[in-house]
Amino acid sequence: MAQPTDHKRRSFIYRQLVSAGAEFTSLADAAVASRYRNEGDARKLGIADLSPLPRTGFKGRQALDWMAEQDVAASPHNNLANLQPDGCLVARLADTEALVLSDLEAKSTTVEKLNALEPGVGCYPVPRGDTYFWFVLAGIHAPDCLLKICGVDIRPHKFPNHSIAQTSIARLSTIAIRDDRGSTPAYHLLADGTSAAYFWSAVLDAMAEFDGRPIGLESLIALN
Amino acid sequence: MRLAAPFGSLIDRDAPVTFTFEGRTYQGFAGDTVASALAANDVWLISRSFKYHRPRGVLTMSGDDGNTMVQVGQEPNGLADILPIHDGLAVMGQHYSGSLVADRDRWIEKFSSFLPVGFYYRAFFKPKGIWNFWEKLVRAKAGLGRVDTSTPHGYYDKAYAFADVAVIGGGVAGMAAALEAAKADVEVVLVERQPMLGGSLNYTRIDVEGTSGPALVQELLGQLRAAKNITVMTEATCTGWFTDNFLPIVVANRMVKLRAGQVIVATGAVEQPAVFRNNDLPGIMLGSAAQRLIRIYGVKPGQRAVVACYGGTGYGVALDLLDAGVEVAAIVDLSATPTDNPRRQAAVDRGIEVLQGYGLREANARRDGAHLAGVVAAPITGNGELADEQRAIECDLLCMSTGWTPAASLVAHAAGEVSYAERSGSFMVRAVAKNMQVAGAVSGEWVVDAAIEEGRQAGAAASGQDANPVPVPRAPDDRPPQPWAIFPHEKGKEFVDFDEDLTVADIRNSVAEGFGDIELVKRFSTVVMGPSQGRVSALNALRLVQSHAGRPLEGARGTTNRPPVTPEKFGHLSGRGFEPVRLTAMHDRHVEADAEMTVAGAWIRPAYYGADREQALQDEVMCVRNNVGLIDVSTLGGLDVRGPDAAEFLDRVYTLSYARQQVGRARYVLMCDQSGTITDDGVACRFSDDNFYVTTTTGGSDAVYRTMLLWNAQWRLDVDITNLTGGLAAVNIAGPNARAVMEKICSEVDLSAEAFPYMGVRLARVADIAARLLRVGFVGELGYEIHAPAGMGEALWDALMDAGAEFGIKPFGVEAQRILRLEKGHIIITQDTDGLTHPHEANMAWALSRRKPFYFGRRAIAAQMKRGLTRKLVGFTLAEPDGPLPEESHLVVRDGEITGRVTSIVRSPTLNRPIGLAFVAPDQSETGQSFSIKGHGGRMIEALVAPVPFYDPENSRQEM
Amino acid sequence: MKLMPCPLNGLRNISEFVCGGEVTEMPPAVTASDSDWAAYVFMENNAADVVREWWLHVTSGYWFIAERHTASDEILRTYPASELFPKRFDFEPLDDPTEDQGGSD
Amino acid sequence: MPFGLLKYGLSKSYPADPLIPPETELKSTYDLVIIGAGGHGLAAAYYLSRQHGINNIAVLDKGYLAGGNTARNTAIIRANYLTPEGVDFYKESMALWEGLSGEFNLNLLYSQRGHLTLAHTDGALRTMRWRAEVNKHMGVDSELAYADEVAQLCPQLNMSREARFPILGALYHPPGATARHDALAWGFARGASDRGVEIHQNTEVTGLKIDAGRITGVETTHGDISCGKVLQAVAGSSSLVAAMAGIKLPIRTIPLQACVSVPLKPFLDPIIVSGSLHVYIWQTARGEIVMGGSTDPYSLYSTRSSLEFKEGLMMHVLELFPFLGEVKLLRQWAGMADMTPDFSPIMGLTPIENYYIDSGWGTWGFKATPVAGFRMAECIATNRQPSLLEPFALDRFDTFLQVGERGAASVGH
Repeated sequence: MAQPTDHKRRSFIYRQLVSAGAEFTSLADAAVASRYRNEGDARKLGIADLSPLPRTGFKGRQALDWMAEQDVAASPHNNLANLQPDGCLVARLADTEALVLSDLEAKSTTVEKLNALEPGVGCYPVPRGDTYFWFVLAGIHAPDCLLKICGVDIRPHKFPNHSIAQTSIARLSTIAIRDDRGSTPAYHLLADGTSAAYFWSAVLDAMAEFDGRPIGLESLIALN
Repeated sequence: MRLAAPFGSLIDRDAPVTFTFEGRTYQGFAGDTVASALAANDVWLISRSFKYHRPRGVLTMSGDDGNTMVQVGQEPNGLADILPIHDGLAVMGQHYSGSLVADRDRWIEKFSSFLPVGFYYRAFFKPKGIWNFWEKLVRAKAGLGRVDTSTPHGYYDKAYAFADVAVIGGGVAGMAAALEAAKADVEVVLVERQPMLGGSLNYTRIDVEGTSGPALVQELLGQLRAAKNITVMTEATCTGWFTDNFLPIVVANRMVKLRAGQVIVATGAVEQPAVFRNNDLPGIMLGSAAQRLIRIYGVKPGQRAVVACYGGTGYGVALDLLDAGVEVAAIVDLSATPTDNPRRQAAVDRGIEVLQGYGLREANARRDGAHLAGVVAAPITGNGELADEQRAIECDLLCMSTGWTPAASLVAHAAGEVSYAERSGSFMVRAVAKNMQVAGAVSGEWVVDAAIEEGRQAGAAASGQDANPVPVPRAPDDRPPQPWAIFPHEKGKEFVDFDEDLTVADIRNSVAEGFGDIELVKRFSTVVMGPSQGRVSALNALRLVQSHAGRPLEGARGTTNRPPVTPEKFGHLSGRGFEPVRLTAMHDRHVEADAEMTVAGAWIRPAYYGADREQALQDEVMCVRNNVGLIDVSTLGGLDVRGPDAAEFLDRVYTLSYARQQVGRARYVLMCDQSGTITDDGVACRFSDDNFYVTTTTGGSDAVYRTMLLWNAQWRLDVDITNLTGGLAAVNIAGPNARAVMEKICSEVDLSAEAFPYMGVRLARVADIAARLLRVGFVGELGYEIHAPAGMGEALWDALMDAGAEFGIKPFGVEAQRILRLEKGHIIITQDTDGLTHPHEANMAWALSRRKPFYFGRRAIAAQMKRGLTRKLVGFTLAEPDGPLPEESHLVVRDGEITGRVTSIVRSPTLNRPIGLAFVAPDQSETGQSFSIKGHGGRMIEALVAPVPFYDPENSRQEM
Repeated sequence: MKLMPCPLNGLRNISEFVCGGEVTEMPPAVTASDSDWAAYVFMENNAADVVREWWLHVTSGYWFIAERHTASDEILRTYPASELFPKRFDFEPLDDPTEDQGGSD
Repeated sequence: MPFGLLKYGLSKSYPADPLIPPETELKSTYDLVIIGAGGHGLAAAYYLSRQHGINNIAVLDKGYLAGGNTARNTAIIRANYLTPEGVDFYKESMALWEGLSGEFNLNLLYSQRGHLTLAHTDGALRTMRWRAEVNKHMGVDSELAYADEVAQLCPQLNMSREARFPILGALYHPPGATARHDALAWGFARGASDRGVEIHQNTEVTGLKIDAGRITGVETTHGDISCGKVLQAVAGSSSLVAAMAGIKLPIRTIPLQACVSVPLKPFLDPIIVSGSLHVYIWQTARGEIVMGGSTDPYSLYSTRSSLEFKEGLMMHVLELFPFLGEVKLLRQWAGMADMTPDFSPIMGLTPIENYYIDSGWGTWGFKATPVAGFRMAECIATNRQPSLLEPFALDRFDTFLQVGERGAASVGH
């Protein structure tokens, strides 16, 4: 079984995951919590730490055009995410900015590919793998749980799949992207990595009432 | 005594509950409140009044008065009449000395004639300062409940909720409104503070048989169950209205913040007490309170009753009393002539004597003074005037059904208009805010069918089915206006405000003092300022103030109604108390290394390592000076400024110029605000023609980032700014051995002084981690700042500690860094500068470009320099190096005048003597000049202006 | 809590935003008198009227303009800054720039 | 039983001496019109009539007597400022305060409880020491107290090192006091009217008459008035009234909210202020806990209440006093604060001849009421800027000369 410290890149909260009984699998250049002893029920409510997974971002007046040239199509609308054929998700945050999230199994090579290129004037890469932690809150109770700490109406019938809310969650500036796993509501939550430990415990506190617990990447993938 | 079913709709007789009050054990049923359970046990004395410690008991049974305040466990000022009981609940009376029954503070009332309204303004102030003595006595007697400082921080949380239509109040009007709104495909939330819907129809008697009310409720409940898109919240209290229909709703330990498109206020009305001598005795309650006791809690409210009323409501009360087996001695009907009302007829038919056109002169207490023994009624001869002839009636219960006032707080919070109307003899909602509707009793509609119709129309309007509703076609309101139920008594004690023990005379005297405006009367007399916030006193207070001030009642407003509607627990408002924390990627390594952590805004950083602070600082400093140290500087801000205009942009934002800065070099950055005050600094590293990486102070990055974004939104330069602060972990490895350590793990770049000189910057892999290398140093030794991906920060730290192990590398904290930089003469912004320091004062004229048309503060700094310098920051040492050490912020004083202050000082471990920075007058700022510092105990300490840096003035060490 | 219609993020609680103050015009940076500059830096219209203000949506780092009535707190209109600032702004240069290096490397 | 109360028990006639004089007819001419019948305006009228024999004065207010910030403030009185000019000014104010109850024959409930300004960071600790040193040097009783001393001065405080923002120390100001804010205004009102000053409530000034740079009169909702001099003392509306005189001020008007709890038995003696947590809290003689924080986040001419204010404040109050979770908040309200760039007032002469201004009090005008009135009276009577007010003159901003209180920037009160 892999250890987070096998790799130079580590989740911001790998210690919390270990103490929560996580077992790790190496994925890309880091170890991700793939399952837990006493794992939460992903269908009801669980939270997974995907921080080790590949992701990147681009800013600048030409950012969206440049990505399009690389056959990475952002949505025509701001605050809407676009699923790419290879399973990665492109979140358009503004006319001048987008975020690219790998698929859960990190099969997609888009992030790697884009990061390898050197865009010219007007398109600037942003190391979102380092600036943001990446959690996923999934389960039928996920909307109710989020409403305890988020002031935006993210209930499924008001917040269509792949909608994006750039908002304050538990008083932390967060990007929330709805990306259901099959029929189960799921939300990507990305925010300042240095506040990952704070946010992790704040969300777990809000989850307690629904018996929500950490879940591994495996059960998240299994939701499909 | 308990009544048999069907009385007691809310209690579960199969679920007995045991609780204690004042240490005695009582039994009630699930569904009971403390007050109803006590009443069932014939306990009527629940509390003591604020000023005179008069006995008080049930008044409204709806939480609208402050007469039943009790201490419940660690909760002070709980309202016994709405507080549910549960097994083991321990309730105590409050605000007495001795016991609730035998309160030793009853003596205070004996002196009431010496304690007129605002008495405390009249005395206790001569001689000067004596109030400090008297206040202790007053304070001891004031206050109500006790706060227990051992009370644990309870678990309270919050949740957001959303609705197209929110209906506040679950009476029939509210139910009808919700049902109608739900017909359109909208989300409806119906909020009711009681455990069950139905509102007043759960207890009032609207017909002779007393059956049509409950039937109506059942019918509506059926329809509600059928409706899909209505969420019903019971035992949920909406405590206020806030901008854009934002409604806090308290449910159990949670505050739900409901955002509604439309709000329908259907909060009903609050019955108002009559004002007469001793009207506050236990046993005297509102008619609606007696009916709540009978119908909801199945409690017999007394043995022998008198009902004071007008119109039909009170007759309904009388009929309920009869049905409950209470003898009704008489009905005192305040209206001059009988109204034609079936309930009245029924009461008369059942043999109740009606004293038509009578008012209440006084109530008399039982010998122990704790309960009602009888009332004295007399014919009304004018507003508040009674004939001499009178009837004394024995009774242990007086039900007051003499008037109502709309529960219009939410309307008022939303800046609607609520004012007095002669037509109804009460307050009336005259106008409501947009996106708000009112329905039912709150809007003055008493007739049940019409209230339901009004609710329907409000619901239709709110759900967009009916844009502009036509006013409800009301049956012509033939009811007489509410009577003037205020009967002054020569001996007083006619209470207008029960919370504050204020009588008719107190209000009259306040007006006589010259306070003609109700707002001023409130401030002088404290009327309506108590726990019930005027819900049962505002109407009578306004009537009295206007009449005594000779002002018209029609259209008169009460005092401003402000949130909350009913008191909110601090815990509910606070919720979980989210306070984000930022930790660097190496945080756990510091903790493992036994670091003493310190809070720096959102960040938590190592102050020093180890238990012994003095030793730690000494060791850390010397390790950097003589060997090599490592500090986590991830809290520094890091901004990427990219694009063809990057240099031009920095030129406008910072005071130096960057157009000609070479790639691969770093240059100092200094930022001022528009008034010329220094606000931030750092370095700008040019990694390519159109890419600068700019650092900021700890905690400065957000402000700098926002400022940059704001200005470029106006300048429209071709740059992009990205805040990488959290994304980059950063360390500074410093000391003579720094290069040797680095060479072990960074082979990509030639680290020699020639190839990679001081103020050079490079991109290179360190321990196989892609990093930005900055040869800058705050501490004045050979050193490298390494900025690397945050995800790899811990690995970077480990690699450097491992590589440095053979040299004895040590981590050092912020405090050692402060010493090191001071030895080197570097300033720390906000420590060595303040809210007004401009660069010249801080000796930084060198950092001000004179060839740029603009940078923040340029004009302001120039203008201030025309006045000349008023102070200057200098380095200093002490004339007696081994003498007492002044502290930071000790003053520089000359001839009694403050000319400056010490901003930084330390006994330098390296130089082994005191060194510091201080603001002094310009004419004391020449090197070698001496000035005086006012040290501990005012002792003057001589200091000498010294050149900075104190350490390595030639900079040979940091540039080696 | 008041709602703010953000041109980028839609209707949001106003606690997500920071007010940057009234939109004002900077006098000529070089030629303006000191007192004009002082007025620009310190003086406020502070009118009880519809005012054009800078607002920042913190999470998205998006500055925009809002027209708000400072007495009723009603927000009449919000729009991107580019509507008011369509093109690049340049300062007129100093007529005789002194030849200093503005700090040394 | 203090003698002051005996007469009430023994005589039937009430009151002996009405606090507020009956209203009179508004005349068409006065020597001086004071706009704003709040504490400051009434104090100026009082001292003009008492010290300078000027009593042909009309004090006008658009609402009821002292219904503005005088009735909405934090009622805290202190002199522990940062700058010598600030300390001098508030020191004189406290000296006046101590004599006012006797002077008015009215108990202002002036209560010296001691005032603690908490420091949660070493930077704040440095600022507190700075203030303490300046105070002591200027003869004001202040000391820097470290954590252990703070724990003794207010044992109820949460002194845990584990707190999110641990308390490292405090600026202790023993003479820090509270007083009954309304009573202060009543005292000045009665004192002024006893000397002939007229107070006209519900009389709004709608315009100013200015002739060749000189004030000649005011237009009101009850008719025009011609007068030689005008003082504006209208916290919360300063910019709007000044605009009538064509004067622009460096002021942003921002709501300042406060709230009060249901009365409790006494448990808190000193006044506690935390800059970094934006909290001030003290307990009144009635037993209520009065609490407030920083101003609202943006400018607004409204006294509407907001929920987020209470939420943020209570969160921090419970950090300082975790045991208050079960205590209930009774009422919240708001005032309008005129915020200046340097956190200092603007007082004295203006570009308009014989037009005087008393403004820019931000969140702390109440404690200055006596001295502001006293010195503005001198300014008006002599038509010269008193030396004590020199640092606070409006024209300081023309030369970028700000008062240094910004160094102590934090929640004030």
